[in-house]
Amino acid sequence: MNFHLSDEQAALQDAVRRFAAEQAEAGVRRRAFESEDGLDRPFWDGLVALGVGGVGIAEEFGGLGLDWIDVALVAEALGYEAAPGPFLGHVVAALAIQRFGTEPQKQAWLPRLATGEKIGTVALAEAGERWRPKEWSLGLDGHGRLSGAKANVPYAAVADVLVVGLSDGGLALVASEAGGLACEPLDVADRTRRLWNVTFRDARAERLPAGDCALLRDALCVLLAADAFGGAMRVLHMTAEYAKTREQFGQAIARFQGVKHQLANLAAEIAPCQGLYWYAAVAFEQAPDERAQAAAMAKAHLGDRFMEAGRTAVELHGGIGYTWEYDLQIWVKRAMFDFAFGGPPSLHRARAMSLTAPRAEPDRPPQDKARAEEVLA
Amino acid sequence: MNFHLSDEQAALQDAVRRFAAEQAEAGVRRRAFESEDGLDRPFWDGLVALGVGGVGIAEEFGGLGLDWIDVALVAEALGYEAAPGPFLGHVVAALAIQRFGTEPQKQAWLPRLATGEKIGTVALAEAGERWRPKEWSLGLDGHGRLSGAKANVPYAAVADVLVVGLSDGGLALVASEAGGLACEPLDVADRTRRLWNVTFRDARAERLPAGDCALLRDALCVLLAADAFGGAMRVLHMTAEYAKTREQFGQAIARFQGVKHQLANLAAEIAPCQGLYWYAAVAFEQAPDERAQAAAMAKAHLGDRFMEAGRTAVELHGGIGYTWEYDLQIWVKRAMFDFAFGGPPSLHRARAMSLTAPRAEPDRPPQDKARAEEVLA
Amino acid sequence: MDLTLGEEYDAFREEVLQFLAEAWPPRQPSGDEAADAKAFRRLATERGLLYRRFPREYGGSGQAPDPLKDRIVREEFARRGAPGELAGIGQKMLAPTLLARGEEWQKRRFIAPTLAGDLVWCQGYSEPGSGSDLASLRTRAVLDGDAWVIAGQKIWTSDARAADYMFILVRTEPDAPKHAGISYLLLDMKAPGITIRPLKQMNGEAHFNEVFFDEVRTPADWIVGKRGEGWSVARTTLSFERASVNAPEAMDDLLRRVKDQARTARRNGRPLIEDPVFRDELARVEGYAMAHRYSVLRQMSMDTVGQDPGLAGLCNKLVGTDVGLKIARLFQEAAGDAGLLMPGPGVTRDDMDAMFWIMRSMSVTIAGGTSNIQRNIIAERGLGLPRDPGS
Amino acid sequence: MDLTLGEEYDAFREEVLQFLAEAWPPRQPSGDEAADAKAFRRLATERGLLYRRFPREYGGSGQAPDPLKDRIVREEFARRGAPGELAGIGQKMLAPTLLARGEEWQKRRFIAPTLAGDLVWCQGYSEPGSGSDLASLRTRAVLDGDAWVIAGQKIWTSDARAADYMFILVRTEPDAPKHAGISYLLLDMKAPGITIRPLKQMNGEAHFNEVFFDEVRTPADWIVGKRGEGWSVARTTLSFERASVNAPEAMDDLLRRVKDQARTARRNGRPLIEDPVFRDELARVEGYAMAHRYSVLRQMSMDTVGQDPGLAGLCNKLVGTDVGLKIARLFQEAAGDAGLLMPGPGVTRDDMDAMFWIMRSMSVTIAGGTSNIQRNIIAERGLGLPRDPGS
Repeated sequence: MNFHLSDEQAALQDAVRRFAAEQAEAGVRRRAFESEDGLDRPFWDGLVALGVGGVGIAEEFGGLGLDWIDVALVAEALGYEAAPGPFLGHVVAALAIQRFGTEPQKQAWLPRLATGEKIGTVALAEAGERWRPKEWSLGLDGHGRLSGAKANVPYAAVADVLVVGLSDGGLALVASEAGGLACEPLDVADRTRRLWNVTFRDARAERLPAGDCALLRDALCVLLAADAFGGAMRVLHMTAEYAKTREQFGQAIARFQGVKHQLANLAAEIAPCQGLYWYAAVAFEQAPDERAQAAAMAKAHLGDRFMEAGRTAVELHGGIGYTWEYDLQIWVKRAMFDFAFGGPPSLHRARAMSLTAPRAEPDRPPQDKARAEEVLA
Repeated sequence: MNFHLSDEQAALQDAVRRFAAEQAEAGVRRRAFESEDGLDRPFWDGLVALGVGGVGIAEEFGGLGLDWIDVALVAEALGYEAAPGPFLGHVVAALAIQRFGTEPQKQAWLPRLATGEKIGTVALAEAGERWRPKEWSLGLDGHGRLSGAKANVPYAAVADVLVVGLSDGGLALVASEAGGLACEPLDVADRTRRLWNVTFRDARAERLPAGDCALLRDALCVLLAADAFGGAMRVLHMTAEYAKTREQFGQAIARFQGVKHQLANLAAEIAPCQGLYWYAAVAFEQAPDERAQAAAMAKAHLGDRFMEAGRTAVELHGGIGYTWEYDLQIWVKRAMFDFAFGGPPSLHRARAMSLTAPRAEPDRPPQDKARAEEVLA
Repeated sequence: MDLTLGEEYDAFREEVLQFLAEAWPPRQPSGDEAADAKAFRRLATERGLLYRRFPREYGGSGQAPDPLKDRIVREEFARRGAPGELAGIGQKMLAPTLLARGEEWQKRRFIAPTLAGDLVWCQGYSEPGSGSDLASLRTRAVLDGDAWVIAGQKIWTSDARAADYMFILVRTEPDAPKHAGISYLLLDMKAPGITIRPLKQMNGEAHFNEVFFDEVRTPADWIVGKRGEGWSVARTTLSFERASVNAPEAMDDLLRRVKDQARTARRNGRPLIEDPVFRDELARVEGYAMAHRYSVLRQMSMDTVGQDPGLAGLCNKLVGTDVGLKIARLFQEAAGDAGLLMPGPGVTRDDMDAMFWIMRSMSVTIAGGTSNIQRNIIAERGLGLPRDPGS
Repeated sequence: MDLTLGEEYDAFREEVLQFLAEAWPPRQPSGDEAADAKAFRRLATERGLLYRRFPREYGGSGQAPDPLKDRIVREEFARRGAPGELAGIGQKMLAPTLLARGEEWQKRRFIAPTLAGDLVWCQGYSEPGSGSDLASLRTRAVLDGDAWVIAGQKIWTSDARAADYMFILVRTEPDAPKHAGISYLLLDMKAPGITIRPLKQMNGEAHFNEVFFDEVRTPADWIVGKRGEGWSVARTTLSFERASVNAPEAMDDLLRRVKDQARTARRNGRPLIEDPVFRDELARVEGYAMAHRYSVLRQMSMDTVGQDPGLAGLCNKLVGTDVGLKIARLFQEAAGDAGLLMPGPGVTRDDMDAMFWIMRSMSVTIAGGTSNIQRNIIAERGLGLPRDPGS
């Protein structure tokens, strides 16, 4: 496989990172973190102007027409900057409509999602750690109405359209202006990515033909992994920079070999992980057989790495790293989000193993192995 | 609980350690390691002269009449010195005969085990990682004869009496001079504690009335944990001393904070573990309800700690630590023994958890908890 | 070695039980719980059960130090819900320091009301520029007639708003070498010129504060030890702090909570506590926690007969924080979707939920000296490795 | 970015397959396998497929460097069992060093036979007193007429007994500063005065040796670079070694072996591979191994277009050894009772069993620079932290 970014890919990621960094410098991250709903409209509009609203939406509908790897590259950039807003739910909702929607559904939503006129989100989990479709209870009744509750829905209160996971593994579309839903805000740790619980009461819903929850879950896992990689790299950089300036015993703590080696170990945990989410993002479209496993491994591994990076970073910062005022806490809480949202790493490890090491059967038949190596090559 | 050694306890442990250190200095450890059968008679006789052969054997049978904690203290001392020989199997066999034997059986064996005239051992495991009584197949036939095989029997070829675990959870006594057994030596890693596979063919055996395999397993676990603690402490001391003398870049490597912190972390992993095996050893006799769980936790935790200490020590030593000529490798292999013999740490963790956290029931009823705290107090 | 404590202690436990049967709950409750608790504490001290190490003239009970007897009192009092020793920074750090290093009038004036809970203290050690490197502190005090005049800033001051007094390290001898220029002063927190600014923490608590000193005056004789001896006085106190953080009881309590949580949390439709992967991880952590618990008990036994616990004692702090982090990982596994939320409203240190501890565990690697400082102490004092140059 | 390599590489793979169809196995086998392999290697080099970075005049195939093409050749050759590039220390380290720093006559004389396998080399770097601190070496060489005379001792010399020649670092300028006093010599291992003593290792192998030099002579012009330039010449070589250790293919192979073992090993009466705790641990290790694998592939892609892999590239060695240790722990879990035994008789690096790797993994934290040296490199070059004083 060719692990090489095209100039366009690099340029998009760069533009997003530069814009997000500039805006964070101007206070948007902290402002959104402390705000009521975690949405900074001008910032979101600015991202949308760069094409972020429709990275994966086809050009005919006004998007950039790029691949999931490109969406993931944006997610990494946003993770590096801990950028606030509805990106995660929005792009996954757009993916669902583009992949599974009828022509009229696409026409109705994609152009307005691409321009940022409308915000989309996904309502998958149900209360009580139920992240897997087979654990869900929500279904459409005979009249295309939806009743029941979804938990942990990103930016539900500001979303115009919700893609809702159904108990049969399918998906439905709910326009919030049609009414029938109530959103209850949650007191989330990661205040750059807010969540609501949503209760549907006879809400009008349209089924997305051939909608596939599992695919959305994999798409989500890839973006969480990308965000975690970006966030972990930032935590590494912040901590290394802090160590260079913080003085103790008459010298920068970066001169203490103990600190140097802790930072080197942290680097060795994180720096090699970029390819893990890249591979999962590319496999998402190009290798359907490996899609679920690669996404699960990336989400599990990077969810752990980011969280542990946060722990190490707080230790190396000392007291300041534990305060509300210093921004490290914002990344620590993003790490908590990437860890828990979509289910904890252990859940995804178990899934990944059951996808690769079926009970008592050889890993893969030899011919498959050869093929897998070809794909990897 | 009162974690205090009596003067007698300290004196016995000290005497054993001093003798073993002296003899190791004189080459006995290395000689036994390189020898055919891993038994150095004069050294074993010397240990026996200190009372090691009969620490736990009642005074009326010529032993010291001490408790299992005292046997474990000796095990720690022998572990610290990586002392070669049949101690492990010998003392557990003596325990079995003392606890479960008839008066004639005790008369026949205990005095001669205490004086070292005879060597005892235990044959518990069967081939294929079968360390738990319920996995065993060996039983006595109607004529008191034993046929079948036991695996990993310490010093089987030099033992005069074998305590054999039976499939019904009981124990039998086999005198090797009666014939009917064949010993096949194993190419073991830890050449200070040799193992044989033993095949019984109509071997004459006597049942130990009320013999209880589970108790022997717990006794073994305590001694393995004690040995592991002693060995791990030695590995820590060796490595700290090496770091003080080994120079790199013009100074002792102990001056590098990276090395200092690795050694400090190693110390923090090991130094607090002494009480873990002490508690298990005392509970072995004084708190039957906690016996199995405490022994399993001690074996699992210390088996892991010793093995990891060996890995860290080799890394800190550099190339020399990986050679056959430098003695560190002897402790690394003792760590492998303490890890694998009796089953790996994971097995004992699973056992310990099933003993404390039964499925879907509260940990312990409140009144038990209070009692447990009283016992701990 | 014995699973019981032996006859002397069994008899002592009897004595404690008898006292409790007489005195708690009070025969005639006054209706004022705080007053009842205070009266009971006074009575228990008179009977030789609380504040054993403090002489009677300073409000203690003047008994020979015996950590096992302390433990029995704590256990039996806790079992009956009777009020035990107060364990604030005043009782744990200031009072023992005064006892060891204070003037007679200081002991008489400050210790007894501190032990009784009438005086609340806070600690003025850390400064923004001096974390682990405490001796580099810059807050200064100048003797002006009958008073020290203090100017500078402290940080990470716990409970500064509730405290009556502060014990503070200040630089009084600017020309002396780093460690020799420091003095240990006492200070009324209501003195003019003090500004307190709460520091909000990651988990929403505002337990710590910044304290600013703008020419704050405290009497000239409110100094503990001589001028320039502050560093050595502080070390007396620090050793008490080191012993008090992360006691194994707290770890055991956390483990119980995490197990409770794992009984209600579900994984694959079954209680998490039944999940083999979680159980294995739990058992690993229990291994560490048990080792720590018995190691501390062993040290207490040694302490009782005057033996030095050596290397194992030096490891307590690092081991305690490490076990705390391991438990935090279990909590995070057990939290499930609650892992996305802030700690519940009103959650405090005494009543912690999973999220509270997941976050708070990150601060324990810092509190009471960072883990890297602990590693140096273990390596240098415990293993005899050479000291860091310049530390 | 693409799961395929793109058209250019697909075409190249076709070319490779076509060549193999023609040339391997040989149409007319000679009966001498080694000779057939050698002839095939020569042919493949002529066709531009092997030793791409070496010019044709020195026995290479003179192609533009392209790690992806190298990879395709390795894969397709391996699949057909065709002999690929030799990967001894001569091909991997000496030949590239000579190419970069050697005299013209040295290149002509030594490189081609080395690539062909006619010359086997060993490396004389480490000494008993100089491990990570290579530059402190003390083996000296003095110019005596037309020859260098070497005296001293080397250690950890792989395959010293099988080697024809050694490349060796010696101190030729005793008065120069540490690094500036070293020269890089070549040496015939059959020269009088050389004594080789095998060093038996923990796992029973005797792969390494001590080599003693008692006034050993080598021609004056068998020096690479100038007098005193040996340190910089050696660094050229060391960078090749760093890139070659712990390739992810080796890790993947180990993971396959450990999974095979877990399919036959039993736990609680079922295959270990079905045990949830083992599976979770396996998945954790696979996460690290996959990250490492894709990171190295990414670096290859960057290398192909001349980009610097930066921090991730500096982490390869440390990550590789760490994954190796993690796999060793899985092996130890899967080994069961075999964990009590020595590696099976005749087990070698190419055919390793669990015990072999459990032990050998301990040596990989040392080989090619200890892990602490790697940590310094990552911290200093990768994160821009200050250099250690005195290193």
